[in-house]
Amino acid sequence: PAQAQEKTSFKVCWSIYVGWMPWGYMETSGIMDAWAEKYGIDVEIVQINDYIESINQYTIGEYDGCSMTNMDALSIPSGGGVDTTALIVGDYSNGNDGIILKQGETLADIAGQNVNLVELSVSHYLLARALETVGLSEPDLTVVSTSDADMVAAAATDDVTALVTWNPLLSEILAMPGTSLVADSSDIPGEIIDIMMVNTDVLADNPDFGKALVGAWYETMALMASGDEAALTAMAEASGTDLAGYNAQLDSTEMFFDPATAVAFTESADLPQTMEFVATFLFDHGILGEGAPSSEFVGVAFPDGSVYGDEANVKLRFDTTYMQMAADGAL
Amino acid sequence: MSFVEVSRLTKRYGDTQVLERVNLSVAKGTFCTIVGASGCGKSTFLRILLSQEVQSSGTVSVDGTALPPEPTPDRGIVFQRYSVFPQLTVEDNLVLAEEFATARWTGRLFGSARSSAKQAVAETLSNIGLMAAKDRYPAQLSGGMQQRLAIAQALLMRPKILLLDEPFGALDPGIRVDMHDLLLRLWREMEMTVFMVTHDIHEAFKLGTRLLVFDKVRHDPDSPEAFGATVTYDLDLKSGPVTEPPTEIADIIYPRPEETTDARSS
Amino acid sequence: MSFVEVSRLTKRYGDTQVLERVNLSVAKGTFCTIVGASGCGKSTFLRILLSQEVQSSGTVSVDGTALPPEPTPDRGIVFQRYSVFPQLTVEDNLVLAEEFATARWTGRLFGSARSSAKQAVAETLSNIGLMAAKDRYPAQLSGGMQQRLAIAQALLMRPKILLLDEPFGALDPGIRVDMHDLLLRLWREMEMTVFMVTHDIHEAFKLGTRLLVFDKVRHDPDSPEAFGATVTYDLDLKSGPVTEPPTEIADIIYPRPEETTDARSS
Amino acid sequence: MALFLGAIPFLGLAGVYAAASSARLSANPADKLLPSFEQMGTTFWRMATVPEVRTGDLTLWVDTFDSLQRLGLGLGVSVLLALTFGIAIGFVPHVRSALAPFLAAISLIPPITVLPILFITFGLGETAKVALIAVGTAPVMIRSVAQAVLDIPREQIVKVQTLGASVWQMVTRVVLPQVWPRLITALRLGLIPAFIFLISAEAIASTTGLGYRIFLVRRYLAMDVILPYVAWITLLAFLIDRALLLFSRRIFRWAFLEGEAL
Amino acid sequence: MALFLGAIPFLGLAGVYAAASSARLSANPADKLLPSFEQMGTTFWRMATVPEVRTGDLTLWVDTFDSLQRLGLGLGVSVLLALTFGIAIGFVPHVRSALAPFLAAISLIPPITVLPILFITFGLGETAKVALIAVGTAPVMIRSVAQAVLDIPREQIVKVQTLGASVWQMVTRVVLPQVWPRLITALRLGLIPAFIFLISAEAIASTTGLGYRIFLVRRYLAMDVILPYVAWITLLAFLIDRALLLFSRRIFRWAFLEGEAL
Ligand SMILES: Nc1ncnc2c1ncn2[C@@H]1O[C@H](COP(=O)(O)OP(=O)(O)OP(=O)(O)O)[C@@H](O)[C@H]1O
Ligand SMILES: Nc1ncnc2c1ncn2[C@@H]1O[C@H](COP(=O)(O)OP(=O)(O)OP(=O)(O)O)[C@@H](O)[C@H]1O
Ligand SMILES: [Mg+2]
Ligand SMILES: [Mg+2]
Repeated sequence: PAQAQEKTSFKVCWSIYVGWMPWGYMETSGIMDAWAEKYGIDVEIVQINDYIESINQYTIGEYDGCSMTNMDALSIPSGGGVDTTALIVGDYSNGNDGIILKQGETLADIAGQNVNLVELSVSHYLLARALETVGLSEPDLTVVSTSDADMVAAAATDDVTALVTWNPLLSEILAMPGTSLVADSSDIPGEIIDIMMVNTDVLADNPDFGKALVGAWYETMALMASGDEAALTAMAEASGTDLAGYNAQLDSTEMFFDPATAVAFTESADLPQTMEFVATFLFDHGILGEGAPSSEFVGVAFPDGSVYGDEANVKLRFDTTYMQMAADGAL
Repeated sequence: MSFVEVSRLTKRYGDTQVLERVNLSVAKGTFCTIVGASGCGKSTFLRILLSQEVQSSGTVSVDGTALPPEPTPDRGIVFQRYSVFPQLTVEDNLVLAEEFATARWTGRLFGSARSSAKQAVAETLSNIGLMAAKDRYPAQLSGGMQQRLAIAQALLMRPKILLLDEPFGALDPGIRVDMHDLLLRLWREMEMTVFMVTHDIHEAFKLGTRLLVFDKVRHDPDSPEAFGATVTYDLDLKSGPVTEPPTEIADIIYPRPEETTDARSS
Repeated sequence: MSFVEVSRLTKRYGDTQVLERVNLSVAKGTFCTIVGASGCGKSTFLRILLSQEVQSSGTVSVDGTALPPEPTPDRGIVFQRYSVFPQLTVEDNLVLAEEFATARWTGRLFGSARSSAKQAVAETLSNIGLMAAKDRYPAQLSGGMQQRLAIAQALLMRPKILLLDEPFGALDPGIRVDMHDLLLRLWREMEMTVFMVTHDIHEAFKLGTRLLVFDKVRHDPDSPEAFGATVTYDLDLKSGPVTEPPTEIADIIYPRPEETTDARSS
Repeated sequence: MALFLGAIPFLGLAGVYAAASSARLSANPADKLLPSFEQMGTTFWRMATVPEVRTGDLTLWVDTFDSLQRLGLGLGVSVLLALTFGIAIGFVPHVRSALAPFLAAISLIPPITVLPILFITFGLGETAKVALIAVGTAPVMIRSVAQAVLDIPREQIVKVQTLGASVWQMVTRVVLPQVWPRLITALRLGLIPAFIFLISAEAIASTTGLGYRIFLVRRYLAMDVILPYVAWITLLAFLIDRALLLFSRRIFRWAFLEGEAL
Repeated sequence: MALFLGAIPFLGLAGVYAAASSARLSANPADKLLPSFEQMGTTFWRMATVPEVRTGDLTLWVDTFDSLQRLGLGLGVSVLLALTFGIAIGFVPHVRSALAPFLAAISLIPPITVLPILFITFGLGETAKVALIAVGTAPVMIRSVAQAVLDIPREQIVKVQTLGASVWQMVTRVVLPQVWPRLITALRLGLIPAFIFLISAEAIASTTGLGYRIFLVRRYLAMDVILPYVAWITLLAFLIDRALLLFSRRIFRWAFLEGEAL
């Protein structure tokens, strides 16, 4: 397990998602190795196909870092007592998650339907947030937990009339006749954030680990921003599609190619608000654990030093130090 | 006139020639006893008569028509390794045939029909001395008891042709005599044609009206498998069952010279 | 002096009393032949002597010590339903015991050791007439051939106590005589103590030095299971094997009055 | 004695778990992977006795009931398929020639890989779940039954033919009775994949069920729910397994006169 | 004749598929659920012959090789476990008392529900995949072997004791030889769950393999990849199955002298 101590070899894991494909590319292209060598350490980037399993493995200490959303970070590692730091805020979903209806044109039509989605995931969160905007709430419909792997096939059956999912499943389903997108994450921009989370203690004891990761990441971001076809094609193939398909997914993802924008986003005043929404959602669904007396059970620290929730139990920290170094070219 | 007609029958297992050019014509109602050295093909012959196995060449016909490809209820069998149905008790094993005949769809009798079927086999049960064991499963019977059950099961069907493969091998002399009487009585009543393999020469003479001896006529000492057995002696015992075999015939049937035995046991 | 000592032996299966108060004292080197009605408990008695089954009460001791709880190599057995190892050829079945004795870890002989072990059983193979069939699997043998194989397998071990359950039931008279000779020769050479169940009274008298008759002494017609069998006659044939049993003794052993038989078959 | 011996490995497992759990919990008291027995007991008790706020149901019992119903239906369908096809394949040489290779082939298709096709055939509701269990367990059961039929000694088939039985009578009086105990064994072994397919099916699209709950709470690594649920599933399966064994021993007494059964 | 009969259901299935596919495709030419045979053929051919840009590998062959290697290792471990534990449980009454209930219980734990524990025990590398296959297939195989040992007629065990065999000799010369054919049958039946666990394992943590590929393209509903892959998996499994059967028939000739085997 990732006990807090100085060490030279590190493992981070990631799972296949449009905004995280660079991690795979960093490993295969040798960019990561180059940066790790620069700091005299060893970093292994491991692909785990099952997203939840990758977070679980990080949480139980098998990995020093893992890519996940802000929401899952709060519920799984932080809720599980693992002090976690948002090292690289990579992107936020800007239309990558959406709500689809087969019958009805507007979100309000969803009332009374069975809604297939991955329960307790960001889809669920998106639904809850979207319902607020039309004056509905969850009891007005039935959530049917559906595994993401089977979502597209499920959507092809007549039993499914409404669903919430993310890309690339979203665009596959929208390509089916008779489907319409009634809401998506661009309605709640910046609330579904994809982040490389690392163990706070490991990072504190091994700053080089953070530097190497951040350095490699932004080198790759630069390649992507410049439209490097070889890199993008490799990422597309690794995610099981082609360049065009991958670019389409990127279009609905707000990537922070530039570290400075990532820093700005993380330091913005909207983030604490977002985390409050998330914490409330999680608490309402009983995910913060049985011992959680309120949504403020787990403390979340922000770059300005402010804390949402229990200051004595801060387990999730947004820290811009390393991204700032990248922005400053100090790596 | 001839009921069972066997012509140029041959049976091979791979390279092993078991039976070779067996010709036989048996009249209806004959009680054929079959003797022969162990392993010479007697059981194989019965299995072919039963349609359990198919001859390699030659023909077998019953009443003028070739044997059907599957066993039929007009040919009964008692196997050398007596087999009864392990999932049925002694009594149910005996009632089974009646159930098949009466209950076409369920194959099972209930209530009074069942009681009367049980009644019907009660006499048989006591004839074979299994009355006390009627509720046991075959696995709970001694070897001889299983053999008696198998015999009774075959006899109850009153088949036209009855094939018996060493049916009394595991019985004590007392019960054996009872079974002889039972068999002979049914044979007379039903005009069955019986083929019975036995190693007991007295039994062969006592029960049979015709005695068939199976043996190899040709023998190649270098490859003993090369030639098969056929009917080498065919004695008419019609004069009526005899109890004591004429000793010289017994010698003909098992013509092992004393010297061989001595040579072997020295 | 007494080698096998059986005292107040009783065996029950559930409500069925099979053996009851069997007392027996057998000297070393005795050839005991056992006769008795089918189902009276002879095989059960042998199974107890073999430690395959446990008596309900009473004791059995060999050479002064109680029977071990498991079968041991000093007691050989030929089962009524002769059993050999289906996965081994005839020859391998016979070589097996030698392999156990020599190859402690592999239990298998190779190369020249194997050839010489095969050599050693060659005589036995031809004695039991299975030379030609030595490469066949048991499933490819006739009933009598399997029985001979089982006998040879037991004899090759030269056990101190040999238990034979109707060992010659499936053999023709010629081969049976050969097997008698083989058995008697080994018995004399090895001073084996033999218990042999048979239904052939001639055989019992020919081979045995002592004849045990198993039968029920008490009989309750209402519940025939209530009482078990015991040794009712115990004849000393020490004077030397006889070939023809005195007829009056045969009558004593199977005392079925003619009337019963008639009553049954009428 | 046997009972005592049988308990040893269970106690051993519990001991190893307790040690590992307390080691992890002392390092991080909020650790979720190996909760203590007390934690699990409390959670399990709550799921069994405290109604859920949203629906008012007792979670554990609703989950159990729904899952067992799916399992029962799925296995029921399997048993029916196994009996009809198994006996036909084992008993009729032509059917065997025609179906055995096909059966051997399709039984090797991992059902989870063709889920989309199952969905368009059976929809996404209860039928689909029952169908997945049936599709997952039937092929092996059909094969077992067919083999059981083939294993009936040839002598017995010959014998019953000489007793004048029609094919139907042969099947009902000789084949079926000898197949029953083997079918129950196949069913018992089929419990393992059946539960796996049940859980997979409930993970795909569901609102209740033991598998549903496990996959739901996996999203926040609530091992204090998962482990008791797994233990509960195992206990249920174990009880069903033992019940089937006892039933078989009682009804098919003849089949247990020789040899032992696990 | 048998070959012809055996082909009928395969042709029937192909026909049904072709009809359903063309019906869907004529309704919506972009339909992905049931691609035409041409589409699938083209895709399969590409995966078998055109190197991937990123790695330069021929996808199909790399996937096949990696998957078969995992499968072989996993099943190998299972066979070893089945032999040691199966024979111990079947042969030694005390071991049976001690282990049989535990085995019956843990064999009923669906491995997918305790994945996190499996992963911390075995890591996430190749070991974990092999372990998942072994954990998933071993319990049933152990039970089959133990039952096979129990099914050896009592007479034979008694007989071999009277021939002076030590326990070890008894096991190697009488028990093992009679267990082999049954073990191969168990192995053949174990292929089904083995492939399922292989695919599950690869779907969770892997970057190559047949199951990984299916998992990867599943989110695009690329049935033109999935279906040929499934057919390929089935073909591989079928070939392994037949090879094992032939092997068994050839090596254990005595076991096939009576009765037929599926
Ligand atoms: N497992 C059992 N359960 C109940 N009864 C049994 C069991 N095994 C044997 N018996 C009964 O024990 C009695 C003796 O059987 P045993 O096999 O010893 O007879 P036997 O003298 O060898 O007869 P045979 O000459 O026919 O072989 C029989 O009546 C039989 O029904
Ligand atoms: N499946 C088989 N493959 C090869 N040979 C076989 C097969 N079945 C039987 N045999 C051989 O056929 C011969 C005749 O066997 P059969 O059983 O007919 O003999 P039998 O006359 O009944 O002998 P017994 O008196 O010992 O019962 C034997 O030599 C046997 O080895
Ligand atoms: Mg014979
Ligand atoms: Mg007996």
